[in-house]
Amino acid sequence: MINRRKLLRASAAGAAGLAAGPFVIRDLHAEDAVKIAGIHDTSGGLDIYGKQMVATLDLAVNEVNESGGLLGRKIQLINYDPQSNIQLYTQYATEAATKEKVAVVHGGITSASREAIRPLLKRFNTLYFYNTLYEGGVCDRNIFCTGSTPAQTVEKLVPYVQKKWGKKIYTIAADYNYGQITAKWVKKYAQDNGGEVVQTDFFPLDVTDFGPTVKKIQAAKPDLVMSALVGAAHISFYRQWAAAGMNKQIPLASTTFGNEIVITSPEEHNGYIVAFGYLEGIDTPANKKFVEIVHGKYGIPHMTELATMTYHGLHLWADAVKKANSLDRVKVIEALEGGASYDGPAGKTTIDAKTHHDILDVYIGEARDKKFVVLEKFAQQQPADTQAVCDLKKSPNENKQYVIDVKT
Amino acid sequence: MLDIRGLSSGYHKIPIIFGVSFQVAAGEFVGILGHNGMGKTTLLRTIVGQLPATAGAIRFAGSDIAHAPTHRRARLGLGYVPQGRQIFPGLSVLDNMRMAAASAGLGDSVLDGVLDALPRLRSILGRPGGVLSGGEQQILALARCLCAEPKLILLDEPTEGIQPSIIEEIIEILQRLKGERGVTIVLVEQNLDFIRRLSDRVLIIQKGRMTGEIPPDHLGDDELVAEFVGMSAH
Amino acid sequence: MTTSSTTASSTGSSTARPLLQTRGLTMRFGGVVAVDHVDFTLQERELRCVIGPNGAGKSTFFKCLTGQLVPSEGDVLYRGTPIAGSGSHRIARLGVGIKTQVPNVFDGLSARDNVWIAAAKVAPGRAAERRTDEAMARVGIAAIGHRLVGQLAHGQRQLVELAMVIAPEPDLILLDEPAAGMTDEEVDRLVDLIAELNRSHALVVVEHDMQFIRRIARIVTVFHQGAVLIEGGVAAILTNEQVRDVYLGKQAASPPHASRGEVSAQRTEGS
Amino acid sequence: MKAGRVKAGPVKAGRMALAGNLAVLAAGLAALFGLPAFAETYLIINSTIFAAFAILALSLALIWGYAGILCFGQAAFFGLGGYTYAVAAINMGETTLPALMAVLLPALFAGLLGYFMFWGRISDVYLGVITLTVSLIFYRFVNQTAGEQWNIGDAPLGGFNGIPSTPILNWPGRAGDQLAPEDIFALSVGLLLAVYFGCKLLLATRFGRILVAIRENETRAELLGYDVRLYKLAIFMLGGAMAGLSGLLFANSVFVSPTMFSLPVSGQIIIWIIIGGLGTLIGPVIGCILMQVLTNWLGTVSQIKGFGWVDPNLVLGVLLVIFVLLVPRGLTGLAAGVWSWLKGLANRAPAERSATREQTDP
Amino acid sequence: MDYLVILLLQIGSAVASLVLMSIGLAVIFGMMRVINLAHGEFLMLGGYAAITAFNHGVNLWLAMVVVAPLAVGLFGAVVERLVIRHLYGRLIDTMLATWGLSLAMIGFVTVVFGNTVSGISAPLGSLSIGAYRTGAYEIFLIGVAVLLLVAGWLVLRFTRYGLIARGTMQNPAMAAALGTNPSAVYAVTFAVGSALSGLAGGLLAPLSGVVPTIGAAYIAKAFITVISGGAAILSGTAIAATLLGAINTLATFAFTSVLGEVALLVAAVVLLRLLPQGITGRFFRRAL
Repeated sequence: MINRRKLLRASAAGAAGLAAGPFVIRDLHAEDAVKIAGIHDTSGGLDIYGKQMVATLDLAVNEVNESGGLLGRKIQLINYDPQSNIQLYTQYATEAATKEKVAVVHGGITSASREAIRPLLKRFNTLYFYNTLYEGGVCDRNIFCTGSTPAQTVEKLVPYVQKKWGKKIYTIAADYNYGQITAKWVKKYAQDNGGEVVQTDFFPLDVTDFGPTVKKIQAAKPDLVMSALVGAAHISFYRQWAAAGMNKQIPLASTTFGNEIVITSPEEHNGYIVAFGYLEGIDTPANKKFVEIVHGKYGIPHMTELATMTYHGLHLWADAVKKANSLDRVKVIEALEGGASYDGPAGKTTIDAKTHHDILDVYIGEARDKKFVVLEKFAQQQPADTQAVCDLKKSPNENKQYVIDVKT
Repeated sequence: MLDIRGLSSGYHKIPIIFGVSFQVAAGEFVGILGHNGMGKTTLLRTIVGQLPATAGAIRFAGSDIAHAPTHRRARLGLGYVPQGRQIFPGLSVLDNMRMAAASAGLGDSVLDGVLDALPRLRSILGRPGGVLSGGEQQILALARCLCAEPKLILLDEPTEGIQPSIIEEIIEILQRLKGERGVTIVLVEQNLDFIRRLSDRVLIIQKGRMTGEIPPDHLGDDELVAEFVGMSAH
Repeated sequence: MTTSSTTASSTGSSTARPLLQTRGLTMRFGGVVAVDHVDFTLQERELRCVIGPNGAGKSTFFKCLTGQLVPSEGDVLYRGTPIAGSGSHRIARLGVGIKTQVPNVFDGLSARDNVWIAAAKVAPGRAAERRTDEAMARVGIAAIGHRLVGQLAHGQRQLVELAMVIAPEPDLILLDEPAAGMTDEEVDRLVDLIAELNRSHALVVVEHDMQFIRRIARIVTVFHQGAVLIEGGVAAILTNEQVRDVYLGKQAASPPHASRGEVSAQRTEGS
Repeated sequence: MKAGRVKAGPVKAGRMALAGNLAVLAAGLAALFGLPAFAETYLIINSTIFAAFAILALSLALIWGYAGILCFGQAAFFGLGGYTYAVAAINMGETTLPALMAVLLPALFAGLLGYFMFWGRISDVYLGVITLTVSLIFYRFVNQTAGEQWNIGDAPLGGFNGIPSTPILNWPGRAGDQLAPEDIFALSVGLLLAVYFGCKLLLATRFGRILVAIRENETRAELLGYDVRLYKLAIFMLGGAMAGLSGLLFANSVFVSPTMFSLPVSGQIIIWIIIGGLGTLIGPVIGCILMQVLTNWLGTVSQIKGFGWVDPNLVLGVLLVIFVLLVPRGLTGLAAGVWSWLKGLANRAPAERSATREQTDP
Repeated sequence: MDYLVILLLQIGSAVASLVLMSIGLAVIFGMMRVINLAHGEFLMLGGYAAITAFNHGVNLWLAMVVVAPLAVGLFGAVVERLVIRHLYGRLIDTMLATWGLSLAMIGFVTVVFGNTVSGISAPLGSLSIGAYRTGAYEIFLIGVAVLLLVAGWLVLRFTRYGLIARGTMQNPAMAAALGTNPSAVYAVTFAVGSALSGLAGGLLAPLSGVVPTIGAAYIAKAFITVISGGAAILSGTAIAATLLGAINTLATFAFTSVLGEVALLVAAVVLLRLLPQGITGRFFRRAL
């Protein structure tokens, strides 16, 4: 049996190619282009996010190429669609790293998909950017997580809405890691702020019938509802909540109500208060231009944090390559760790060297007629949750996702 | 009215009847006598269209129907009372009859006439077909067939498993139909007595072939009876 | 042809435990009574023929015996053990084999595999192979062993099924219209085979073909409208006016229950 | 109605079968020893997953194609195998016993479910509904285990995200000494070959022959004294064990997550079998690999501008409809048909010659 | 007291949505012994039809009650012609083919509509029951479910089509021998079943929204309800929906929505084990 080291050497030396490779339309400079990969679900249940992430990645790559490319070379983007199928993530990440030998992989939407490819990319020494808001806790020097984490958004949102509406909170959350941990942060910050969470209900991602929940919430009589519901099926909650007239009775706040604003009507969502690392309504020239392009050229009806951070992520990486003047993975990582920062549509995002997460601006916004209006901005929020468990400066060889223990 | 020439058919690849030919004139009552397994039911099912003919021609009321779908043959006036009655078990007696009228494109007005001919059904109109006794089902099957006002009726062993009193009743009904309405009927049977009392002429089917024709009164003949039943004490 | 001959089993001492006995066996389907309070007794190694017009309930009776149907009422005793409502496989393991009216064979398998499946139930390894070959030879289908049963003619399928029934050497063999669809030569072989089988097995044969019955029968039970009309020696039965009337569909036949009292008398007379 | 769609022909005369088996063996061994030497890493990883799935395909090919049991919830055993392994391995450290458990537990569960169904005389679409429902129950349950209350010993079940830290198999007895990816590859392909030929052998035994007979005619098998329920139970358990084994290998090449239990997984096995050919063993394996390669390719081609309409669901769905309607015997059946047609062409020439001779000779 | 009323209302609403999401499947299965695994996507299509029509200015009620059933009914007629017709009597094959159809429909709708079609909000507003508020639309849906069952019963029981359909369902060969064309009956039935699915999809859209993959949320529940109900189309569906809906709601109220769902599934499994032919396979066999 061939041992692993020999195998890796063989593949690094560039063994025979294969017919069944991805279908890539190569441009004229393909031979000396810098290959990078995007792995986003553009079919299956998550395509609603995947499609806009692919669009903003493409936009960012084009911008870099138009401004002279990287190290004198063009970036060539190879996109893969894992079809919301974990196993395809594994296959494509391996393919991107060992066959295409890409300089960086941007991608992954769910935490499960990230955890499927993170160890592989580490093993194959391929840099990885994960641009989704998630539950936090990933501690690995090979990955950069550019999305917001619950501590950043919940910490600001909970006191804000408690001050506005009252202390008693009823939490409804998607039943997976993100929802679970967000619910814990909600509870912690609610209590820190002198309030309480009267009840927390979790819903698997495919639940569509929220009738009983609407009634249970009424029976509990909270001052406000905090929602961490996620995905297409959960949109039913907002519809059924409004159908019962409850959106006029009990206010709602959320760290996940984002793209849902396109699908629900103003009568259903007006007045909801949200917190994200990006809102489409951010009133800066950079954002206005960005929004105009993605709406127009790419036909994306609404920009979310996921897609915007994907855009930021690519620019952060490209800037770091320029700074390092090399595609060498370690040099690029070091450049990123050296306080790399990108000022874009989402405001200023800076890499936290300790955790490889983003220090970012948190926006509190209100849903008004299919748009989010920014109510308040909290600049440069630290990824405090991940910082509590992870220090890559001290232990650079860490390679895991911590489950953050929230003390309540 | 019915003209069959060189008809062959069978189940799947197994041939059962071989080149059967016979004719039935309007108003005639033809009996086809044969033992079990001689192809009687296969013959009728082929005429009705439930089994495909592998060879031969079927002309009915002036049109060639050998390859027409079953429902079209029925619409042309071909009535069928199948072996085992095939009553719709979940429909009431009345609905069984209405179903037949509706299938033939007729209104419920035909029902009264049929019920007059088969008065026994009047008292059980509301009962589901599935709970009737065998005899009642047989009469219902006949009534159902009549509700479509057929030009020709194919009767498959109406005496099978039926009490004698009902058999007597069926004979009376059929005699009346023959006499009063002038309906054309083809009856396949192995019940000698039954076939003798009703038929104008009797064809013999053996191993899928028509082997002869005898006048009905010869069916009383002791020799013949003994040969047919196989009970002759040699 | 044959005159009724006495068999040891049928007149055996009345205290001997019968092989098969039904008491008040009744099967209803909705409003239709297919089997109506049948009392039926079969001794060890007896050969019994069951006749009756179409729809008399013969096949339903068989299905009740083999567990394919659970009777609505009544008992079935096999060597004294009640078996009504037991699973078919249990009854088969007690030594009951049946050739059903519509051949029940494994269409997708070769003829030999069909018979082997039957033999393998009771015999291991080599013995199963030997029994398979024997049964196929006895029935005369050795030459078509490799053919797919689904592609055989009706008569040949009947023979394959017959070989399947006899391969495990059951104590009781039930044959439902075994001669249907057979050529004359095949029928001749069947007649010999039944006689030979009867030396060591009990058989119940349902058949319509009177000529066939005449060639094999000793005691005949006549079914009519689900009930036993009469039972007796073949000669007596075949000359019985009542049977003849029933068969001819004559209306003179008295209701079946009335004749029940005569059964034992006629039976004695017949044997 | 029997669940079997197309009945398998008789076992072909010895020589053809032997040649076929040798070809499969050669292909398997070539993959086993050839791939690691020449192929790139991603191909090895992909092949590992293909091999794991091929075992899953065989598990249903056996119970559906040869015993006529159409299980719409085969994913239940697949997922159960994976999760059993992951949970046990996290708790025990050493992975040999967990690996065995990953095969045994699904088999036992299949036994329980099979007893429940076969002794209740449930068949056809009703069996389909029950198996499907059971896999849905698993899916629903595991999907909501993100909370800490669902930790089993040291193993968090992880809900929707699954258990990304699923341990890799170690060499037996040497806890922590993990198998390298190419070892997992060798193990998967080796086990696939073993399972494939194991199934072949099984089908040639008394048990296997009786099983096929039961598929052909359950009533007759019962009338011969076979307890059909026992045979179905046994094969159903074996199918469960094979699916569990597949789940174990999948857990080692990806990791366990609730999607293992999901409807699309159960469904995709059925697609492999339909495409490959029901009532064969090699067909489903071929179908599985082809569909995996196709799915893989679709995920790259649909990303190219101008190919946005190439939605994988659309392609797979249309393919399935076409096969059910037009190629009901799958690729193997199609190949056999083409083969016998070619042979017919070859034989016709001489036959025609002799026919003309007969006509001319009075 | 209020709570009890609201609980009963919620049960009614759960039962109604089960009835709505299974009635089309039940008609097709009950009459034709065909399981349409693309049923969930038929509902999805109904939702898209209603929303697309509404977004093009059609009156909401017209969009839901007329456009959706008409569009899906037509689509069903095409599917029957192209696919189902060739597979009659092959239950498993129709399941496989319609499942392929379901995948293709998801893909097709994704390509055409993308993933972000904005939905419609529920009309009719809300009303108070004691201290609680509930959507008037939910109560409307309960009414629609009852109406559909009653109307279905009336059609099957008293119309000529109903009679012919029932007869054909019980014995197609005999119906043909009486002059009915079974394939015509099947074609009409499939179209009617599809139209019912379209109607349900349109009516449910304001509550559940539409995305191409929404069918997955419907199909399993509909499938299980119909099979648990057994042979009788209307009473089977009604009884199974009532039983399963009540169990689901009660368990959801008492525990969590997951346990509610699991309770529904377990109940269905146990039910099928005890009554392998479904509820009306054993009881109410002669019901409709």
